[in-house]
Amino acid sequence: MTRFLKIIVKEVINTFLLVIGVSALLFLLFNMMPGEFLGKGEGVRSFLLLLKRLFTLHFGVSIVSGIDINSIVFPAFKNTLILTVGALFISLLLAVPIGIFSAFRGFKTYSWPLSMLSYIVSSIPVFYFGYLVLYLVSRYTGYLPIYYVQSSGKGSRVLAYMLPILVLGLGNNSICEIVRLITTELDRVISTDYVADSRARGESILASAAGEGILIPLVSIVFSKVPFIIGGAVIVEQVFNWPGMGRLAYQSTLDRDMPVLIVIAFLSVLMVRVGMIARNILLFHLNPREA
Amino acid sequence: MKRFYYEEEQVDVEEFHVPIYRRASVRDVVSIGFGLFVVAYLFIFYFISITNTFIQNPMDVHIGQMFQRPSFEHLFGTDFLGRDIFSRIVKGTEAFFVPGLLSIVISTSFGLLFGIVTGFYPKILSRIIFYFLNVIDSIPRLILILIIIVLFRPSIYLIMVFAGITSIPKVTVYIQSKVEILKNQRFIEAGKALGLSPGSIILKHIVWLSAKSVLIIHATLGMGEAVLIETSLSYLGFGVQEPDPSWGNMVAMGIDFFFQGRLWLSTIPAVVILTTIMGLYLLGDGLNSIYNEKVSR
Amino acid sequence: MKESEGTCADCLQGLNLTKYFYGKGRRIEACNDVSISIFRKKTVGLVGESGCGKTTVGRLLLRLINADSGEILYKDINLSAISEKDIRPLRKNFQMIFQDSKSAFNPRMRVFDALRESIRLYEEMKARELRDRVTAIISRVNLSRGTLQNFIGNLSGGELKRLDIARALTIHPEYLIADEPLTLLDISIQGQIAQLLMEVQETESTGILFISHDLRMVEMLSDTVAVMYRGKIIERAPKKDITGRPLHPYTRHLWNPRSSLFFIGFREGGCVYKNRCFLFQKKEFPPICSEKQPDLLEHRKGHYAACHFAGE
Amino acid sequence: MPLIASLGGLKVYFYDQKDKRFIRAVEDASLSIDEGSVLGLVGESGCGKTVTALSMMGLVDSEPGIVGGEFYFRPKGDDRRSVIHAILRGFRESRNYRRGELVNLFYGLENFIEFRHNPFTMIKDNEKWLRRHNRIMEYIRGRNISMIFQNPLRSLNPFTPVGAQLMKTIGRFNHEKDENEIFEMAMGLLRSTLLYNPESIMKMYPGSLSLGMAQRVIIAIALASNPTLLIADEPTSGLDTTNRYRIIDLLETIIDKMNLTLVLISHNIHIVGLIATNVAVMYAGIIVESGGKRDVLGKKHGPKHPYTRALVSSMPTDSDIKRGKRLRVIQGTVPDNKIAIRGCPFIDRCQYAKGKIRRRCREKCPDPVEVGKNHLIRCYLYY
Repeated sequence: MTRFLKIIVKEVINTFLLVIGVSALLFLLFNMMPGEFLGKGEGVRSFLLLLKRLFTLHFGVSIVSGIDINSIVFPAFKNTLILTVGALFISLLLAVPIGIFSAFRGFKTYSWPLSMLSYIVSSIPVFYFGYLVLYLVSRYTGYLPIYYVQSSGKGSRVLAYMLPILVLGLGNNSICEIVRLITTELDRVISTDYVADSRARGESILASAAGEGILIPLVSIVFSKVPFIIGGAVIVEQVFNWPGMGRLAYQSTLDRDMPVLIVIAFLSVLMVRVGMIARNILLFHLNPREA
Repeated sequence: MKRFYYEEEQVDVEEFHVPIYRRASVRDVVSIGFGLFVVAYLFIFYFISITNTFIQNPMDVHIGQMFQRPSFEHLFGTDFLGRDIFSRIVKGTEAFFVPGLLSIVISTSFGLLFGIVTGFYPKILSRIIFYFLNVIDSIPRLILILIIIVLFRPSIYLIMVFAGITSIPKVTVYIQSKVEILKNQRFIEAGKALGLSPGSIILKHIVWLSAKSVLIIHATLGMGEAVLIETSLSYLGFGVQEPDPSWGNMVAMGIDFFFQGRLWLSTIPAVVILTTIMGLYLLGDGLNSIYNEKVSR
Repeated sequence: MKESEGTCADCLQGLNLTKYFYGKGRRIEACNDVSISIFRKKTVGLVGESGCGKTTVGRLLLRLINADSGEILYKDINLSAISEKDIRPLRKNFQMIFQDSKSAFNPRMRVFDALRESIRLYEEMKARELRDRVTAIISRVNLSRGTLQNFIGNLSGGELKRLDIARALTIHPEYLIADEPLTLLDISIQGQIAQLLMEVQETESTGILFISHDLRMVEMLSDTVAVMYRGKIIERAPKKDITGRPLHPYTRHLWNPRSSLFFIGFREGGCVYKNRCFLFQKKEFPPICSEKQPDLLEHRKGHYAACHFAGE
Repeated sequence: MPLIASLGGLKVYFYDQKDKRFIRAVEDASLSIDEGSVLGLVGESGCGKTVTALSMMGLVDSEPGIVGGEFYFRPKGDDRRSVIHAILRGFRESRNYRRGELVNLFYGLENFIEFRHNPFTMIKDNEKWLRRHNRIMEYIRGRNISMIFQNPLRSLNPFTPVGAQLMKTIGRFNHEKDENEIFEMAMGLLRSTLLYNPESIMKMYPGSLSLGMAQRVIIAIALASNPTLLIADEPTSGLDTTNRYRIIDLLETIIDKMNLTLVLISHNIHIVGLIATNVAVMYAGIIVESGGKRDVLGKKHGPKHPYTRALVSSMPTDSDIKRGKRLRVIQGTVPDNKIAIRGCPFIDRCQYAKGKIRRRCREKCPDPVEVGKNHLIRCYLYY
């Protein structure tokens, strides 16, 4: 058990250092900006001030637009979190079966169209895909499932939640990458000796190959896709008018509101790092020989 | 009963020899063929838009001919201002082609450099390099680009420089794992025993023979990402502004007419984006399976 | 008297080589105080269980890894003293054949490029002459001409081993260190490769260090045999003596391995082999064995053994 | 001694999509294994001995796989849901099967295959046959036949501790036992394979085992389901001399203690000669000679197949070394298994294929001829 704790401690320290590094990078960019914004202050003192505000999580008021950052960022963070986790779940739900199916079936009659479909779906540009889905849904069900549109019927409320998650999960080429990784890893593991050996003892192929073939690649790729999914969220939130961090970032980019952007970057880095910690812990659990 | 049919080629025994070149499987041929087709039309479009030899000028407006069906004269029909969609798509490649190449060059060269350095000198130096790479890696790419847009109001070139920088960690990890595997292979030691200088071992064996495949695959995937970034940005309105065409903002403009039932205005650029990205990914995938296949046989 | 190798003009000599590896928090003595020398036209067999450090000795002689102490003499140049850059031209004279030939070549290269690379390193020659040279060498190790264009990844085990020898032949080395060349091959191919090595020794008059744990092949091929146990050479003698009248108990055990094996327990210090030595038990654990590490003394003409009770 | 298994005319082909050619892994292998005996299967690499073992275990699933022959085997049939019912369900017709009789595990193979000539074509409905064959073999694998693979370190799942894998296999074959009973059986098995500290080994991961230890663990796992037939594929190839002989002693004690039948596959005649009761020599997919150990590997000048004679003479014995005789080497290489060989595969490496006999050798591969008491040789020398 001690090794487990050691890993967690190591990861937390690593995250702490990285977050400081990120805020230093943001601060540097902030200073390089052409100087017509106030509140830049000079050198290290203002950097420490920025760090204090970031780490104590109350970000004060944005100098540029005068809105209280805390009140708008946290609900947005909650929504983006839902969107990201949902999208991850959806792409897993679809990619893993296709991956296993095409690994076992190999390149025969059935598996070819399926993996081609996953390629096509994940190559559709996310913004078009969003509108397409919106158009189709509104033509057939009659409501326009935009988050704030008070259209009639309970259904649109649920749909308004589900659609952006579905679109972000399917698009943003996460599915085709997971399918390709699982297919190659599973192929490699199935041809190893220890799977043949366990088959000789009567275990099924999937049971003996699942450990290294599916679980480990899955864990390592899913959590490393978090930054890409947050990136994709910026666009999906814009399409579906979903009140997340992405849309907030888009708004503050339009009216040049740098402090809000820094806070958003800080929170998304936190999300990514939490994902990384979970990934390393799970990987250690699955593959204890490493440490 | 006729499900599996195996037929043996007639060949006379003497001259039969194992074919040295490896015939790629059907799947590789299809994906590489489609990929090359995509790369070809990208180059052609770019060449046309540079030399400005358009049949229909993408910029001039014909109020009379709005929303025309695809006809011989306008291959993809005309948009809401009567401008020819096909030539606008051709001009749209100009927006991401050179910046894309720029981002690939940056990410590949620095990735290769850092990959080899961390691969061969694992101790402190690689820990520092990996720290900085992790810093860059943990910021979502699009948010970093938004920040840069706010700070510098950049052109697409600077955006692509930063896009290149953000994909350096991916290449570094690729190269480092390759170096890690090759380092304890015997032929590095054999090279040293033969008397090859360490520099030539690294350059010839690792970079040229083994890492070349990884870099080419990354280049195709990198170009695909560059297309995605440019189109998303111009959809959000930060990339290429309205009169000049970019696939992203063509889709954005088409959305307004989407719900009036005129779908094809934004569908055509979206389909072009789709084929480009898919083509580049399939090219990378096909090359990947051919290069690895040759070693593993 | 401490056995001294006696420096001679044309031989590759390693004197008192010691090398430590640091793994899992403790220091492993790969080889300590090992001296061995290879003579032109002669084969020296190095035998020992796996993990006794015989591969490390091979690498030390070629200076692929640097010894912690001891020197390597080659034509009165102390190889361990000179820098990496100066040794590179000298590497032409001593080459290595690897146990696992599959990873001794870059699988992406073609056979022709592999050989051209080693030739062009030391001689400048035009393309035509180069091609004749390569085809000559290829036919000498009886590989078919067709394999020249083939990728190394497609070759079989036997062919790869021949290519390894061909690569060494391209630069006519004076000494050849064969690190377990035959273990991964089939019996009939083992015979052919052994025959090829003997041919090479005759024509090129190269000295071969034949490292292996397969006693039969070592006896067949080598002129003098050195037996190694846990990093120390415990016996060295011409072939007839070592098969006929082995002095060291471990060599006797090696020659008929079915003999019963026992393990007295783990006591450090003194002779390395005492924990498994039947002499040590038969003579009721003599104290000298557990204190003093026996030196390699010359008990008979050219027959050295490191045991206090050698020959009983 | 009664037969426990007999393989008749096994033919295993693989199909290379790229060159559109058949890889003839096993051309015609027939073996008969007596109860409690040790059959040594000797041959160079690439002669198809591993594929023969895999087809006995039913693990050949790359297409088209097993295309000919029959494999008669006497299943244990002692447990409640006995093996027989499973096999019967597979055959539907053979209701009159009595317990303890030999059963053909490749039953009904011929009505899934159709051969045509010039060009040589084969139509095999692999899916149906494989599905049914797997259903039958799932009962046979582990319960009746178990197999040890070549590289011990690679045949253990690197992500689960050794003990867990052992107990899982034990648990699979005796459901009624509870947790610590299985733990006891596992410890007993590990001790029976001469491992000194079973407790610590149970917790270790395969990565940190030495080669010798890993091989013993593999043997323990193979014996967990107390099979009647154990197939060991090159158990000693990865080890060095002292370890090698210890593993051979271990196998010998296990065969006596658990009255097991062993099929020992190796390319090293010396090792097989130590414990085998009868020996089969395989070359290019064909069993060229099979019989008692003394006849096949014994006296040099008895009737022998040219290939066996060359193999035996190429292994230097102590007397050769003392007299310093030069090494006798078989020239040439194994024929490429992509080309169909009409005559005897050993023809261009055989010193006896001269003059009149050579014509017969080239036309047709000789059928096995009975030379001594169940000593079969496939060579025209003894017609």
